[in-house]
Amino acid sequence: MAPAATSQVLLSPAELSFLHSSLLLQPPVRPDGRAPNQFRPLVAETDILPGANGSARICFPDGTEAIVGIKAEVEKSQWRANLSEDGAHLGTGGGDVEMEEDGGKPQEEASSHGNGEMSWIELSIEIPGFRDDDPLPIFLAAMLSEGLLAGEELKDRLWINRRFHWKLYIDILLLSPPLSYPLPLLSLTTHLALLSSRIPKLKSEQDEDPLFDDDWEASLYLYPKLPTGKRIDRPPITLLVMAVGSNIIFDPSKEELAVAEAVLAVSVRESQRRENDTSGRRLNLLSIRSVDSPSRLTPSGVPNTMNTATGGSAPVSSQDAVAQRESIDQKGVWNPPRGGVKRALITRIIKLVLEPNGVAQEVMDGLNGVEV
Amino acid sequence: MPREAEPSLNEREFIHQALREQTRIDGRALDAFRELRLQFGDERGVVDVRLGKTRVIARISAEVVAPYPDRKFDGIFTITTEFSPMASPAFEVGRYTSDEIILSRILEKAIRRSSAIDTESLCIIAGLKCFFIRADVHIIDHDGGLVDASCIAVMTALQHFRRPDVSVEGENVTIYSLREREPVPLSMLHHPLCITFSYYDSGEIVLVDANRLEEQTREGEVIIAMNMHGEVCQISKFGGTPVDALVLLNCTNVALKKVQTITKFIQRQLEEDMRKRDVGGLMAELSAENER
Amino acid sequence: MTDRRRINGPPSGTQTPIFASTLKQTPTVRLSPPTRTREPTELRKIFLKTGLVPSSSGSAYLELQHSSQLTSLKITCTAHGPRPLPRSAPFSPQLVLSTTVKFAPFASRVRRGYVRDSAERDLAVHLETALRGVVLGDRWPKSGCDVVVTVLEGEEDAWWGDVAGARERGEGWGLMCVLAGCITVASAAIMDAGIDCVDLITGGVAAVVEEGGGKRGEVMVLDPCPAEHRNVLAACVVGYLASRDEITEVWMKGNASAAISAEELIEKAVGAAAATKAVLEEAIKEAAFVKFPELAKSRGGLNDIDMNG
Amino acid sequence: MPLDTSTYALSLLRLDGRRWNELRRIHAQISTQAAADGSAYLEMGNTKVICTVSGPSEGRRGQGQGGEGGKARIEVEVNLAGFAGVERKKRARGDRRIAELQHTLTQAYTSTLLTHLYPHSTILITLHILSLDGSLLAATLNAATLALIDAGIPMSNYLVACTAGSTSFEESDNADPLLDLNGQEEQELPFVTVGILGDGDKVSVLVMESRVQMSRLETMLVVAVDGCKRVREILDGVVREHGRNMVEGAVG
Amino acid sequence: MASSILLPGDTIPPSALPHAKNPSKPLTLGPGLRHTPPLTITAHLAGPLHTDSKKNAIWVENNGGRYIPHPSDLIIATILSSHPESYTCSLSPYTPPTLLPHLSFESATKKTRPILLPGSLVYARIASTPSSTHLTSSSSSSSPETELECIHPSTGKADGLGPLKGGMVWDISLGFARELLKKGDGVAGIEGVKRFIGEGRGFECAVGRNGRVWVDAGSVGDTVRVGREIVEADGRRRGSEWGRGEMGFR
Repeated sequence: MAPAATSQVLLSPAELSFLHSSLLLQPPVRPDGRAPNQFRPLVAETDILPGANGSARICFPDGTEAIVGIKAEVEKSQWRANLSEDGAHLGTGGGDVEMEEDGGKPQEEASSHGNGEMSWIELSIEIPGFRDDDPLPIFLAAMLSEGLLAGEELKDRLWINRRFHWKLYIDILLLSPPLSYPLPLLSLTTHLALLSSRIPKLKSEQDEDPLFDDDWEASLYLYPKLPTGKRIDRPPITLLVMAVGSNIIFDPSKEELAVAEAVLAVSVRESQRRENDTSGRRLNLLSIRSVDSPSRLTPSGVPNTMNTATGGSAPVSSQDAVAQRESIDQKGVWNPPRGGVKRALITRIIKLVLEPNGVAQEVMDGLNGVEV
Repeated sequence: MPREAEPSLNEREFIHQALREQTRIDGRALDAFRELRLQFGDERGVVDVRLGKTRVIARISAEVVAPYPDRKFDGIFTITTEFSPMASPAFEVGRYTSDEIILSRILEKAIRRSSAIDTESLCIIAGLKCFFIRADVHIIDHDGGLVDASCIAVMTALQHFRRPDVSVEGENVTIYSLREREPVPLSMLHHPLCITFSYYDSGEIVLVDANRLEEQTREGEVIIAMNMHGEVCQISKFGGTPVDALVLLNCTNVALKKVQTITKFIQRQLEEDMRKRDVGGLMAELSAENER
Repeated sequence: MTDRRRINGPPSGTQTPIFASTLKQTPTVRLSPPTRTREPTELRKIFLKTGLVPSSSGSAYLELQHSSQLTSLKITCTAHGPRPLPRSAPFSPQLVLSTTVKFAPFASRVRRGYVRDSAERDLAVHLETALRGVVLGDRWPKSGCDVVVTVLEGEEDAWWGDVAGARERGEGWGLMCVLAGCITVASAAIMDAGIDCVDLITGGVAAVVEEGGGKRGEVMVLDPCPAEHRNVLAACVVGYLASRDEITEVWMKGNASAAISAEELIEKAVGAAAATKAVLEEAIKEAAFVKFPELAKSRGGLNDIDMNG
Repeated sequence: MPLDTSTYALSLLRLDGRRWNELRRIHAQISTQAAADGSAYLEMGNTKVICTVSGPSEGRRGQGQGGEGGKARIEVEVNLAGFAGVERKKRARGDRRIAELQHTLTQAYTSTLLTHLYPHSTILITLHILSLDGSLLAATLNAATLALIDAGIPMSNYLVACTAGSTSFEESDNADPLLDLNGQEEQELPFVTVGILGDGDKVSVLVMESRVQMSRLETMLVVAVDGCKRVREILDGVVREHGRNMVEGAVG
Repeated sequence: MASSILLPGDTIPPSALPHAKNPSKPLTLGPGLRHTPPLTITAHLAGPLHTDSKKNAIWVENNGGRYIPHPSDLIIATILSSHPESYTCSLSPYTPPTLLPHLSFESATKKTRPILLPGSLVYARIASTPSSTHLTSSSSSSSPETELECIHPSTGKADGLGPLKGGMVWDISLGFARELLKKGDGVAGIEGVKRFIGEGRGFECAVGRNGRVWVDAGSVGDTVRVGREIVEADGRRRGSEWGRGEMGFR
């Protein structure tokens, strides 16, 4: 089954049609009265678990709630062959052996840059009522990790020395059943948990066996904090955006999703800025994914002309019914959307997300306030 | 659609009524075990246990493996249980019922966690080689009392088993075949056994060794694992109707007596089997050791 | 999840080691990574044929021309349906589409198990999203259709000798090419099965790559073969409906830098998809001529369906 | 390595500074999850559990319609978060320890709840263990009781649980009982988990996993039963407080 | 009467066929036999061959396995659930349930039918089975389930059938149940049971062909005694008939 089908709402064609037409208005009228680019209010807290390196909890008013716990453990790095200059680097062709990239320039000693590996971050999602290998958790995990892993920064920070690295486990728990599509919730919770994550300060030097400072106060933020309290950079967030007609609606609720013509998940990150540069905040697009809209699975309505109760004539056969229904395009009768989105719409969505002081930035600023 | 037979109302009422009159449908006393029969295989470490109609076979095997990296000085001992569809149509291959989980957990707690086997004695070279002792429990016929019977089976089989002798010279390990050297018994620290108590009427009536029908009609069970020295190795009362704490303490006293009787019975059977094997008089000194 | 029903080979394939000293005698072993010989806007040649599996409702096979001795893409797809849903299934007013994507164990250098892993399940979700928008589901209430895609030979994430490349940045560039292929081949299979669709859907990929070998720069290429490039910076797959000019599936990831915007990347991917459509059309027409010989007579001989982008 | 109990003998304090008969801090909240029919959050020291209850409802997918014999079926799902322990550990779905825990809870509540009032339905109890520091079974039982109360499912009485241990395995005179063990103490010392129904001495759940002399058992049992009564008072307070808030909220 | 053990596939020699007293009476084949025209009769069950020259019948005795319903067999069934028209009953574990219509009790009407709770026992007769292929089946319906009845279809009398109250049920082997029922002239196989039970005790009992005996001797002790005597008699009989020894275990 489609991941969206599980969060399908049971609305009648009439309700769907009403919702659809109110969302088509300029500006759209949302069932909960929000502006199109307004997020739902949320309750958030960080550092709720003393046993984890970082943790966060976010709760939406409809009762969906997620907890993310992050644990870091020291792990021995896999052996990597040191390559000779001439590039005769055919060792065994097996996948186990990782080889140092060698661009002919001397290896930078004890620098973490570019040494981070994908496998150092493990992300798992637990959704009640779903198995680990159901499509929804897998799709969500793929989407979230795509955003997190897109940058080098996080991976590189896990590098301790040439022999050891941190392994970061991100465990995402959805405490409630997935009432609305839980992507934004999980993404924001993960964002907060990563912000609150700290790893102990390294005391040892170079390639020694790592030794850490026992003092938790001295530990360092995974996303370093400047003395001013600002962060150099922040983890990415993934937003859920939907389109109805030409209207673009952010953070849709499950009812709104049921009439969406297109649903996109967009991951963005604040691009790195220099420490003294405070003015230019720019957002970087990390990934876009289209999400299957549950609206495609909704039942279509029966127009008056086809309903004997309202003076119409019932179709003779089911083929006839389909033909009739598809030939008339009556307003107020719900028909599940077909086809896809226009390119221009996607472009507009991207623009809206990325624009300065746009929605993404607003959300990030909001999350800033949650910080400990 | 097709499903396990639930006892009829008539049966439930009759069993209850009979128990109130201190009668069990198979004519036993309330605190009596069914007839216990042990049969040893030709091979060492194979035991067929029959408790009434319930039948369990346990087999012990040993191989040499590398120890777990976090337990360098210990050998490995595992117990696996297999509910074959042979025993009851209720068992399906590859599907774990809660009965099976409980059985394997209780055996694990009663025998392995209570360190009935001295796993350190299974170590050959620290961190490199150790014995891996594996107890396979097969349920052949199911008429209640699986936990008790399986525990008896594993414990008897462990005492019956002989592992190959080894000698270590530096890094060289020689494992002697059965012909080269007489295999040695496992070093056991104690001999725990499980006794299951079934209760009715909120603990007013307590039964030992219930058969399947009694199990289906009871209000709850308490499984107590003990050794003959009066050490309790585990107690499990997973819910069920609440009973008075005193009743539970009483159960431990009854369990001790039962454990002592069964342990002695097992010892006698082992000795008898030893005598049978010892026809040629080759193992005179070993049997003396076994009497300890 | 581990596969306990079979005895599996080692998870990562092992090759006999090749030592530097022996290389001199075996000049055939490639030392340098392959390079792209096509134009940036040129697609690989596509072979597409429908109706290969007679027992299924619809089937198709897609193969990309392999470039420079490397593996190429070979995908088969069968569609079973529309067929009635099992009695236990709840009522559905629409066609219940279910997609399965599975790599054959030998499809990639690192052996795949028999149990579907998360990447394969993820691809299946993508494919389903792409197809759901095209299929006219309400014409087939209470029915289901299973689209089963088997990848016989998958695209590698990087040149196998250059393992560092795969490590560098978000793996899975190869998957994007596979997805584009899956969309096209599934579209053909659905056509073959005779399921009503609003339009023909085709998949297309575009990527921003970093060219190795001196000239460092970001280049936009269509239909990338990740092994041919030193580094892939960003890539985008679309499922594109050419006549309606709409997109049902978009999957973009990577750092779309300032020089090349995301919009541009999507645009190019759409271009690739539009070019693929010609092949799909030809394949479907060819199948139609086989089914209705009188059509073929009126049209004359068949054209070769290979195409150049 | 045996726990260093010498300090205990001198100062009569445990490693975490408690006396032998002291409970850890118990903090509980009711109705924490808006989306569930009943929910509770419980902390016993550093063991933190969230419990949600949904139901009585129709059975979940493919599992038939609720219980048999005119009674509701109780399903328990325990999810031990990967970050709960000291070391990050992802437990497989078929983990037997978790399965045993689920079985225990199912059994305990099947006989405690008045399931005959809800024929052909299912009551699903989901437990998330966020942090683990001993007394796992006791904490899950307590949290589930609170959540079931919040869900308004009738039960014959409160089921509360507590652990008790002993400082010695042997039959010696100088062993002392301990109440409410933490994770470290559980590793080293014998202990029992006791679940009591109501305020009498009726034991619903009794689980002991360590080897101990028979004579020690009685003391441990007595201490645990006493501990349960104190836990019951605390939980009772939480429920009453919540009830008061609800009434006041409704009035004001 | 019983000759050697037949195995599936064995052909019955014409000499083994019963010499009918009335030659016009056709030969009746019972369970376990199959007729291949023109004159071959082969066994498809293992067991001793039984013949009855009076009825001109021949069958293979088979003790064990699962009970397969045959029309007009008397059985003890457990009620599983109640439906608008009928009860669902179980004859043996892991077999499809059977139907017992509410109206097939003595003098039952829509208003005065016996109310039976799930788990109650009834003594009933098999009215029809879904399979009509079997040779002995006289009345077969097209209903997909086996149907039971607690009245005599022609007289409308209970004839001892109906709900069983109190007492205890014991499991016996199918062959023994058949034997008990065969010997008795009266219903419920009580005569058959009495042969195995010492005289001088009063008890009620009902034997079901599905391998169950219901006994009520008034007191718990007597019921247990009678029940155990029946079960032990079954054990002795099985021991002598099949020579079941210890299963060799090596």
